[in-house]
Amino acid sequence: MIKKEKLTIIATEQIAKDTIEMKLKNIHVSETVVPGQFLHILMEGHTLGRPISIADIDKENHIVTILFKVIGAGTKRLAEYSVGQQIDALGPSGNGFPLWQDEKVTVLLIGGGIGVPPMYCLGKQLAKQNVNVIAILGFQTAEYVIYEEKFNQIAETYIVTDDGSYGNKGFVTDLLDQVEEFDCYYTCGPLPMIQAITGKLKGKDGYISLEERMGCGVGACLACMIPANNESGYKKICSDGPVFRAEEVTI
Amino acid sequence: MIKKEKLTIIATEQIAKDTIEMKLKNIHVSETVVPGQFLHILMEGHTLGRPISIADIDKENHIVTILFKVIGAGTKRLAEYSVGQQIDALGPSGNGFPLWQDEKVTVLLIGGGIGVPPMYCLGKQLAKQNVNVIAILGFQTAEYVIYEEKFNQIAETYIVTDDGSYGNKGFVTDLLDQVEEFDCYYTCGPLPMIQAITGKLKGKDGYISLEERMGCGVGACLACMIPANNESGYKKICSDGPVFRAEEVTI
Amino acid sequence: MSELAVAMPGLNLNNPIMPASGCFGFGREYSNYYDLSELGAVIMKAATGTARLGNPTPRVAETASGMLNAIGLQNPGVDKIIEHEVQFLAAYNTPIIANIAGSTIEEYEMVAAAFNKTDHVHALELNISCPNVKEGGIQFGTNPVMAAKVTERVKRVSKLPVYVKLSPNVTDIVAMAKAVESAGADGLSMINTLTGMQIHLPSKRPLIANKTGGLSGPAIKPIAIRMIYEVKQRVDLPIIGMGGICNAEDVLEFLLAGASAVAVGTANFGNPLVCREIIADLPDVLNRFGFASVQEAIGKAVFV
Amino acid sequence: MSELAVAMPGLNLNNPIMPASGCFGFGREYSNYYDLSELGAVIMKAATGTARLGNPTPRVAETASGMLNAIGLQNPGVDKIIEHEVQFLAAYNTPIIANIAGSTIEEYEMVAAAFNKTDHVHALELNISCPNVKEGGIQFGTNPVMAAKVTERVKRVSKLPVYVKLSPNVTDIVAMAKAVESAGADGLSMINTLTGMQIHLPSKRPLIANKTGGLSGPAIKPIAIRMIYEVKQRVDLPIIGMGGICNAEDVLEFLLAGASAVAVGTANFGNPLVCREIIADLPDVLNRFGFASVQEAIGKAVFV
Ligand SMILES: Cc1cc2nc3c(=O)[nH]c(=O)nc-3n(C[C@H](O)[C@H](O)[C@H](O)COP(=O)(O)OP(=O)(O)OC[C@H]3O[C@@H](n4cnc5c(N)ncnc54)[C@H](O)[C@@H]3O)c2cc1C
Ligand SMILES: Cc1cc2nc3c(=O)[nH]c(=O)nc-3n(C[C@H](O)[C@H](O)[C@H](O)COP(=O)(O)OP(=O)(O)OC[C@H]3O[C@@H](n4cnc5c(N)ncnc54)[C@H](O)[C@@H]3O)c2cc1C
Ligand SMILES: Cc1cc2nc3c(=O)[nH]c(=O)nc-3n(C[C@H](O)[C@H](O)[C@H](O)COP(=O)(O)O)c2cc1C
Ligand SMILES: Cc1cc2nc3c(=O)[nH]c(=O)nc-3n(C[C@H](O)[C@H](O)[C@H](O)COP(=O)(O)O)c2cc1C
Ligand code: FES
Ligand code: FES
Repeated sequence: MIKKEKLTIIATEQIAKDTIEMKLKNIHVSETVVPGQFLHILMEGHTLGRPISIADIDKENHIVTILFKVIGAGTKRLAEYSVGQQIDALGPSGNGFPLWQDEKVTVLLIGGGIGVPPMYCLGKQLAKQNVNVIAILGFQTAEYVIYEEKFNQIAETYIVTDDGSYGNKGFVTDLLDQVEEFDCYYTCGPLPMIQAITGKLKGKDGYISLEERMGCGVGACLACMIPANNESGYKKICSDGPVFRAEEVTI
Repeated sequence: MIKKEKLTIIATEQIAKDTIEMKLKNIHVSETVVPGQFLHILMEGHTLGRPISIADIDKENHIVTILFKVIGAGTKRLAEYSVGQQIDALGPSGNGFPLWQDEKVTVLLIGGGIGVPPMYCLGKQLAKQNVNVIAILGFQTAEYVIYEEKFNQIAETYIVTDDGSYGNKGFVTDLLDQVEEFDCYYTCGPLPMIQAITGKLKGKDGYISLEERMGCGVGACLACMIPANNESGYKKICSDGPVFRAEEVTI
Repeated sequence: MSELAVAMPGLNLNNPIMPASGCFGFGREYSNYYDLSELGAVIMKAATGTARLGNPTPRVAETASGMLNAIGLQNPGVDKIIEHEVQFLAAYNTPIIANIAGSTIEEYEMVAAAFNKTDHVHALELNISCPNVKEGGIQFGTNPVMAAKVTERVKRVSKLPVYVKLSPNVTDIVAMAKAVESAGADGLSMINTLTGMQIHLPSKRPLIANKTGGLSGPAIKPIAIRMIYEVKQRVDLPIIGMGGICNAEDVLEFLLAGASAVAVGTANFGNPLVCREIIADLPDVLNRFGFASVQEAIGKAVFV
Repeated sequence: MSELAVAMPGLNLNNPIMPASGCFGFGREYSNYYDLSELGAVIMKAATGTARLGNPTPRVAETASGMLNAIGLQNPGVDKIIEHEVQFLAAYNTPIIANIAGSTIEEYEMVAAAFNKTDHVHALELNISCPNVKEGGIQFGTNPVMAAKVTERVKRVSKLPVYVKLSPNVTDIVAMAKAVESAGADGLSMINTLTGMQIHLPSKRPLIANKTGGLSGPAIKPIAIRMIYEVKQRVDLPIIGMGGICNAEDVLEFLLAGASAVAVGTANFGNPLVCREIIADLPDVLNRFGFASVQEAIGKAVFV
């Protein structure tokens, strides 16, 4: 259940251009979080929370990992926090990915940029549950590549960069035909990437993780709407998502 | 000359109730400051500077000391700063006290509450210049008493508290008749105290240090006016003061 | 009467703290954080005649000590609100205030009349910061004649006390308050948001898809206090004050300026427990500044 | 023309950055921090017909991401300003804009006419956020008819281009802009401060001795951007934009919304070097967001 929690920073490190990996200690979050959920991070001096996905879970040591890209005032401030400091957050927030538990199943994970971390969290869990995992990870350039080795340990991994400075040159969608058959796909990344993927993979069983600017982060303010094919005509990304079945929402 | 400077915190300690003593390293400020001047401390997240007087000067080691009372958001924030961090400030700001250099002269320093620190800075300098110094220091209660031992080393010192919980009970003005003859007085503290003192000591050579809410801290915005008997009808506390001859301004 | 209690037309509040309309949904989400019965009252998200889908996204943006929002009155329509949401909130021991909105006077009347059907709603908050589609889109809340007219018509159909929620985007807030007072308002609620805009540099577009949005949060508190002060000097209606409240000191500032109770909006987003925490802190703050009760502090600022 | 240069009526600016009126005095104090010739222009503190002592203190208060001020037009009077202050500023290689104020139309005329006597002032900024003592104290800047009248009368006596500084405390900023446009204004300056109040809890009194004060700083930036956007869509005059500018990104946001140049007020208090630093940063920020020059960025926000 989502709660307001204090998490203690036990490590923080820049692991790629503008990209920080932060390890946070908290019993409630680490024990209850599932892949695809996020933390809604509340910082003094900022009116609104910053949603950041969980990238890794270590239940034993009560640690969760987040990865974030420094893009504006909030992530810049967060990057300045140091080991030992505490951050406030609502979490675990939202709903995670549905999980398979079957060694005959193959899933495809497609991550773009800072959408890669939640794919890792998911892939690691699926691999643990003996699912076959394939991963296509797209980055702008070589400088932004993250978690390649980690993915190699859990999945057959393909890297693409927009400019070809690392891995294949091009977009993640260019590789969709080249990977083996899969039963289900999961994706997280920039909206145009997700749109391209759901377009190409229409009819396939797929789950997408969406982003939107949030107010409350809990489902009360109606800031984070996405048109949907249900009775009310919409879903809330913060509380109904951020994970949706591909055909459930209109993107 | 007033400049925008970065000062490095080399010590910070609570020395009485709600009262922090902070030692700051900076070459320009320590080399040019005189007693009675202040730092206009600029903190991120705060629109306006916080004026804080210099309480002690160590030119040799490039250190100045400030003492401040935690009363609102800005001083609360400042109290949270730790050793090694830097603060921005405009300084040294304002004009200091005129100094005597004559062993036949006796001066009376009257400090109230957080008005005591600049009196110490002044008294130490005067004592060094062989002037006889008498000090009357007033505090609300025993918990707020500061710098008693330091004053004992440079001055014949009398302490009063409003409730008699330490030293004499009463107000600093109660002691004015009891101290020996003096040639000149200096005072800093709450306005009602200064008003009472200048009233009682009318005709005496005296200097007062005044406070007012400040905008710019440099003389440009006209926030910190005090009516005066000059052509324009006013003086600016930040740049013409904070030290004035007692009869020069209308309080 | 306990030290925190306040009585206003239709509202016997155990304490003066309520979540502001639109910042608390219908309470469901925050009921996971604490017992809603602790609140002075709950002000619901705006209700319109029929369901509305609201504006395109992004709908919110952060600003210095504040935020912009252009949710666009998204709501399931007054009937569903009464059926599902009022029903849900009625289980708590806290009065319910319904915020009502519309595009025409007739829609306001229809929504107001609908709330006569339930016994669980204790007051209406009339949100007049809506464009009047029949008058070229001018907001009801920026024209005293239109504001008075919608107030009068709603008063006529409703059995509930009506608190008119004033827009701060006006030259003369006192004229607006007087207009709705003479139209029969039972109280005022102030202030709604100030219209603002933020431009996203990379896209060169307004960050809010609707272009403009309503500015709320601590940034606007001085404007709210000024308007409440001005209105309180000249108009006799009780005021629900709001605009940037974050803590119990802020609440006391609003009470001193003339508010009888307050609503907390944006601050819920930074801390879902903020209303509960303010209620817990308020007795101490009252005492620290010499007041024995909320009632005693109302309008006690010294302006001479 | 260099990438930072802008031309406006009467003003050939090397860059679009000027300190805002009242936040920079007459430049003397800040001339200790940097060479004033680096500035696009200097806007002087308001000048009135005769010397004014201003309001009682406290005159300023900090608010969330902003401040309140009620200095009260303290100034030595227009003649002394011309004799001493314009003379001082004329030594720098930067245009001078005189901000003029008054309690009556006649006082405005008198001050405007006085600035005809010097060759060193390049434009007038007409501060209409002043109460008209002959019309019951209503601010010139909140009534389109009064605003147009004072603009017309000042235009008639002055040989200088006139930028009318609009007050944001109005229902319809476009109506105000149109009124002064048709009265002959050469440009607009917007926005002045929003009226606010803060109550000091220990004393229960308004913190500002004048009770209300003008709210400035980053808190009001979204309101400034919105108003400039609205006016730019409907009125053809060049705009000097202001309200909460702290850095070069903020400047670009104002340019995109429609300002041709900007003024920086409150931010000088937090950093006396802020104008110089913004000028230094601006080329990079323009380039980062794809603009070759200031001129190219003006009004380039996309609103469709
Ligand atoms: C469910 C979810 C999960 C996310 N997970 C991650 C992650 O694991 N790592 C990561 O680096 N980023 C993630 N993001 C994006 C991240 O929230 C934004 O990059 C971040 O909030 C930007 O904050 P800022 O203050 O630096 O930027 P600013 O632009 O200064 O932020 C201003 C406001 O806009 C909001 N905002 C800006 N960009 C976005 C965005 N893309 N999505 C949502 N809100 C935004 C901020 O939250 C804030 O309220 C996620 C977003 C969502 C919705
Ligand atoms: C020349 C001068 C020297 C000073 N020296 C000292 C000193 O050595 N030690 C010390 O503890 N205090 C000193 N003060 C008072 C000190 O500036 C205030 O206590 C402090 O600014 C309060 O800030 P705050 O954010 O905690 O309070 P808040 O009340 O939150 O401050 C809000 C605003 O009010 C201003 N303000 C509040 N109280 C005062 C005050 N008494 N005088 C001026 N501005 C005020 C703040 O600067 C700020 O702009 C001095 C004041 C002046 C003018
Ligand atoms: C996201 C959001 C949605 C809002 N929705 C409504 C609404 O539906 N009806 C209404 O009258 N006011 C609405 N408001 C205005 C608030 O109720 C309140 O008047 C305003 O935000 C000022 O208070 P605050 O600064 O505490 O948020 C909304 C405000 C926000 C931030
Ligand atoms: C202390 C202070 C004094 C001001 N004095 C004047 C003035 O004399 N004339 C005027 O037109 N505007 C005056 N202003 C308004 C500013 O010029 C500017 O319009 C406003 O502060 C918004 O800009 P900012 O947010 O950058 O400060 C003053 C503002 C402040 C803060
Ligand atoms: S952010 Fe408030 S409903 Fe999703
Ligand atoms: S604080 Fe600006 S003139 Fe003194």
